[in-house]
Amino acid sequence: MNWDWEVVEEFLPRFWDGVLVTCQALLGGTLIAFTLGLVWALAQRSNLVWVRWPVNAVTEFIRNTPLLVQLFFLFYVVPEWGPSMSPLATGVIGLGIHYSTYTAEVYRAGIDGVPRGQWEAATALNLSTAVTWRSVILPQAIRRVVPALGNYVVAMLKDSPMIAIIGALDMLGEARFFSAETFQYVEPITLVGIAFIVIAYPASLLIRALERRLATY
Amino acid sequence: TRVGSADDTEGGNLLERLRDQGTVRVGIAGEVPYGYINDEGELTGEAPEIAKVIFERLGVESVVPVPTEFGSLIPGLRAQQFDVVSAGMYINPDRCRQVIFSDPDYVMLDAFIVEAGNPLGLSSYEDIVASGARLASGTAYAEIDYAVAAGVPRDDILILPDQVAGMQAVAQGRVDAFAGTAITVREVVARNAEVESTEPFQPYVDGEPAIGAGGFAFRPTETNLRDAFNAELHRLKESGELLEIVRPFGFTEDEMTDLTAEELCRP
Amino acid sequence: MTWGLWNNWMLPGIWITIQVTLYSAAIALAVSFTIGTARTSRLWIVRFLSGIYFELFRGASALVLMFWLFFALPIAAGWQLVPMWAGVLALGLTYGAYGSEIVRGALAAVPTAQREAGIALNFTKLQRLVRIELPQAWPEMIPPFNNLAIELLKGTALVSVISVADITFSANLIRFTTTESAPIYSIILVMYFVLAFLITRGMRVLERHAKAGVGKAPERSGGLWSKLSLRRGRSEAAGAITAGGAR
Amino acid sequence: MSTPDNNPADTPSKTPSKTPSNTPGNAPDAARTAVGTATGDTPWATGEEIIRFQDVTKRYGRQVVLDDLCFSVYAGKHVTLIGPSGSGKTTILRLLMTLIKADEGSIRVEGDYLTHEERNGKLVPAGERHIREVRKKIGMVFQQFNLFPNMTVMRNLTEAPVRVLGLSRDEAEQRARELLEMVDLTEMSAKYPSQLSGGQQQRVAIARALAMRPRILLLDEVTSALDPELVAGVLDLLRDIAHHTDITMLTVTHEMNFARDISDCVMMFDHGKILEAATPEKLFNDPEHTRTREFLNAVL
Amino acid sequence: MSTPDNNPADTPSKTPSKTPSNTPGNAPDAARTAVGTATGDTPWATGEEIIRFQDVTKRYGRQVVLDDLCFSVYAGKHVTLIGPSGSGKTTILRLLMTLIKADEGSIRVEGDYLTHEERNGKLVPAGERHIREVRKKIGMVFQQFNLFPNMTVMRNLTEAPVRVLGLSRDEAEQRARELLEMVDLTEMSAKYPSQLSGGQQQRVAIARALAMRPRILLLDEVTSALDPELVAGVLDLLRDIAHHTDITMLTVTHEMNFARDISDCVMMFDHGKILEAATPEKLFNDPEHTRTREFLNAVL
Ligand SMILES: Nc1ncnc2c1ncn2[C@@H]1O[C@H](COP(=O)(O)OP(=O)(O)OP(=O)(O)O)[C@@H](O)[C@H]1O
Ligand SMILES: Nc1ncnc2c1ncn2[C@@H]1O[C@H](COP(=O)(O)OP(=O)(O)OP(=O)(O)O)[C@@H](O)[C@H]1O
Ligand SMILES: [Mg+2]
Ligand SMILES: [Mg+2]
Repeated sequence: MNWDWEVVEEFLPRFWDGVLVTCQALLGGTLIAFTLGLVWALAQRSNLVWVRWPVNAVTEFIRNTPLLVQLFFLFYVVPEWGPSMSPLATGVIGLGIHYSTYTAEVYRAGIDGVPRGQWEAATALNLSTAVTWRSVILPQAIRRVVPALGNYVVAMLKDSPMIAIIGALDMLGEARFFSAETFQYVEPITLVGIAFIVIAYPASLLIRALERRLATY
Repeated sequence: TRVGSADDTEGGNLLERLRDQGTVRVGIAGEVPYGYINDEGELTGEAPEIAKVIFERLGVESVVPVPTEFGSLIPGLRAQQFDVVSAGMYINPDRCRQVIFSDPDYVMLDAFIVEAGNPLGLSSYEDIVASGARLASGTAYAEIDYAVAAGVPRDDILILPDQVAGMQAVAQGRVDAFAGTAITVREVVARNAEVESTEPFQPYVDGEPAIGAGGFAFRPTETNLRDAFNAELHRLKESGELLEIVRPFGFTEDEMTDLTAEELCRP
Repeated sequence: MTWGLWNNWMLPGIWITIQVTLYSAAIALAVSFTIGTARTSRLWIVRFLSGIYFELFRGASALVLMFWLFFALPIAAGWQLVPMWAGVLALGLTYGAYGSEIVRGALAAVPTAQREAGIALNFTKLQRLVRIELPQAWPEMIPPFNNLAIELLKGTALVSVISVADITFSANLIRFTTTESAPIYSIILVMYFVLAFLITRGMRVLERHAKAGVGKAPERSGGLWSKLSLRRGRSEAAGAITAGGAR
Repeated sequence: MSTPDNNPADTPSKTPSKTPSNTPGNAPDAARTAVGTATGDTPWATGEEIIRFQDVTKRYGRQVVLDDLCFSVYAGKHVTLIGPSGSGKTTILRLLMTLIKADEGSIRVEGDYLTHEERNGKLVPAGERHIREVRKKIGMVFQQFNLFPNMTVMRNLTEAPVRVLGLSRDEAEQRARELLEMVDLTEMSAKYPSQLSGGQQQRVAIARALAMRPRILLLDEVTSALDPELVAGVLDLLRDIAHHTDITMLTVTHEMNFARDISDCVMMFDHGKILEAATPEKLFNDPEHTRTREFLNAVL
Repeated sequence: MSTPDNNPADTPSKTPSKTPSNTPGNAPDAARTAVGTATGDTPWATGEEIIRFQDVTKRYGRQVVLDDLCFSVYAGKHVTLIGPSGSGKTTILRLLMTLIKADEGSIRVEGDYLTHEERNGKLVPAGERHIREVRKKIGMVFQQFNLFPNMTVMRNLTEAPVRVLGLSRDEAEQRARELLEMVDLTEMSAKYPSQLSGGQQQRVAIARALAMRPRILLLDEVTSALDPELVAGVLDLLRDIAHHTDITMLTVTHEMNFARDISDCVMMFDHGKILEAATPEKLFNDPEHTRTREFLNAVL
């Protein structure tokens, strides 16, 4: 095996560009996934069947079909009748929507995990529904939810290279592009692979630590 | 599963093996009109049609398509996923270091897909620089380098998977122009009234005209096959059959050439 | 879409997807059990090495690994894998890492009393693992394995980017030929969903058999919704063993 | 779920008066309505009628948990519910607290229907607003404390007064400090519930309910989740409250001595019915029913 | 964890004989070693010494659970351990079954060290092989039965004989059928444990232990997880085994009548020490220690 540091050096500037795009995708995707997931979770608890049912169906469908195909769908199909978006924007939205169906589950489990007695105590104190959610239920749910959400951020990180396939130049996209031009495959892809592990491992350590911290009141 | 690596025979014995099998696998990138799958799900295109004729004459009856992404053609060839790249791939020095080429079967100018009426009046890479128009091209297309050579910042070029995406991107106003070979562009714009093709133009790199001449690529070890292929190709050229084969795909006399791979591979 | 496209590309594509799913599931299962049991080993070195495997492949992105196996490995090692096997291997190795967590968790959930009963009857460690602990842990693994299998099925779409002609690859090809994106992508999304549904049904049957095998009554099935719902278990918030194969 | 509209038996014959209209004069009558089997003296049935259950039935599936129940509680009185497990005691408190809804019959608090309101002379299912207005009068303490673990003791005591009663935070904290003094936990105000013992938590829960200044306090086996050595403290506190405030108390307990101490009336439940209701002296010393006698023998 | 090597006090002064060397003649001496407070008759200390605890100490963290314990059990005798909760009875059985390891001291079974073996005259920590060889002599029945839920009753009884003793499946099944007949569960052989009552499960567990033909049977409160009406059946079975086999039994139980029936010797534990050991007649009727008297008053 011949490892060429010169190739690495040549690739590095583009690599850093890719890191930036990966970070943007991750950040944007996380924001969408966290907020949209909460919307799903609340909708799934709705009393109205015609809200609950479609939301359940849609999230179930999105969660059980491949992100890659969803990205293709967003990239190629949506612009036919909707707004046209850059590959990065498409990627961010795709990641966000896909993972929102996972975070919805996380929120749901977190909310269901708050003991029924808490709801009853809130009723007995005559707290309004809004105050009950804001002061009692969500603060308790969040502790269970945060570590699990963190896990999905790491998962999203590892799925983020898919946006390279629709042309967003994240780390993998840059490597692919660079390789196609120079026919140097080993160094760029190895570098990117290591980068993912180097980012993901401390992140999961952090989450495990967080989990322990938040486990108790 | 391991794929057997290339054998050591001088010049390779691939042709004999292909004859034995009766099939040859050709790599295509799904680019109309060079090599693609048609509505019927069958292999066609300028290069595959030439390949079919030549391999028939070489004693290999069936030509099996292996569609792949353009950027994976050379790695795929080297990885023995297919035996020949039959995608109208441009011959250039970089690629010549990875694979060996037949002599070119066509030469090609570039063109842009632009919005109908070409509102920005784009007709060369220099125009893109001057007008600040947003340019797109396909993954690993040679046009990217031409544009960069003309002064378009590399990071400003949107890389799309293929010309259909390019056509849609232009139609939706995501980019102002999509750069491809004149024939690719001509073919794809025919399907959408919102876009049109510019006049073909000659790209320049460092003042030199960048000649887009496409041929068939083989693994570097398979010189025997390449030479046999070349011989048949020359016969087709001389007899004029070549033009007849490729005419249905929009090629004309203008695209015929006598250049050799050797000239094109020279840095 | 014409019959030719459907027949020459889509149907083989479905078959390829099924093959890739089965092969990579087999590899993932083997890895899950090997690494999962190794992580409960008494020997620190075995635990350490299997732990490294787990962290490494849990941190790796399946797609990047697939690219590496496809593009870099042939150059680095001088020999290459058939594309489908590069894909299968990448999926099997990464999803096996998640699976090992399922195995480890289920083994840890076997009551210590069972281990002690095994010692009292003088079984060897291996006999205890194979005859007592794994058979008891197995039914508990099925629901999370179901989720993982669905994640794996979704993951198989990635092989299309290394030109393995699976469902997604065929869809791209058809999109290209017909220049129509909406119908084909909609169709294949439904196809994946149907495949995921079939996996879930199959796993339910498996689970019923497994539960019967340890003398447990089969889980009563819930309402219509739970029948349609593909995910099992509520491990998400716990964060330990998780459905997210993508983790 | 039936509403008064589709259940004629339940519709009151006379429009309930908004202001309490019961005078001592009609109290014995009310008491008769309340407990069919009440005999002899009914000293607890005097004054303003504050709670009235009329023909209340509650089912879970096919199981009838409360069976056509009628009784009244009078302002400032302390009523204790006793009876075997599963007899429906908790269900009564939960109905009053609107945690569950009755299947039939009506419940009134100070003359207002709990789950219905009058509009243009017609009885319609109550809106959230009406329910909250009535609920303001009731406080509840649970067996499992149900303190909010994400808030300090002080926040537990002030959150509802601020959000519901609209007190300023200063006022609410002032009130909370007084209550903490009463329950003898002044120094705990900055702690979280998990840092307190069970007995301390239950005392905070009592203070939390009192912070809302309810007219009625519901207590559901408030000592049965506590370690034996912590029970006394909580009971002493409740005795204090019973003797020094005019709050109406509806208590479920297995602590018979405590029940004897504080009750004006003890009601014996069995199978969702009131078997008998009497002063503690009468009920504990000379119960009418053999079932009551058996039960008392078992628990005393 | 200390091994005999770094703990001189523990190393036996004379090399333990592989073959049992204790004769009736030195039995009283052994009995004295065994239980310092044993007084009067020691009829249980005759015959071959089969278990010997010597200066065994076991700690969990800083808590000393067994404190420098010495005692012996003789072949075919039935010894019952009694004592308050937490006194270390279970710990003794678990040490013998090698489920846990002693911190100090040595345990010998038929002269062999449990966790050490002699090699070239030196005592070294035992290999898996040696431990399994010694362990073959011991069977154990647990409070919670611990049957294998993934196997039928028949498989529960045959798995270990086949896999560990190397019996053929036919032989093992033959043996299992005899045992099932003994425990009166012939018709249950194809059932899974979850389909049996607690009492039936415990009888299967006893049969499973016996299927290995152990010389020593350890029984840890085998009836205390059973519903009261199922206890008698299991105790009767054990009485049967005690009276009709020559198996050595070490029993922890709270069933004093049972202990009286079957024991040759009853040992009273407290705080990890043997308070006294005596025949059941002596211990139950006329205990030496007031602590024993108190304990017996509490449980009888
Ligand atoms: N949510 C519910 N679903 C079904 N049945 C219920 C529910 N809540 C209570 N029940 C049933 O209603 C009956 C009365 O319950 P309730 O809690 O009122 O009894 P209780 O008198 O408070 O008993 P305890 O002394 O055990 O607390 C019981 O038989 C119980 O099983
Ligand atoms: N795994 C352990 N970790 C820490 N302490 C332990 C452990 N196992 C036992 N102990 C402690 O050792 C002491 C003796 O336990 P043991 O189970 O031998 O008591 P016992 O006499 O069998 O009591 P019981 O009658 O309740 O079964 C107890 O105080 C117990 O808390
Ligand atoms: Mg109750
Ligand atoms: Mg014990």
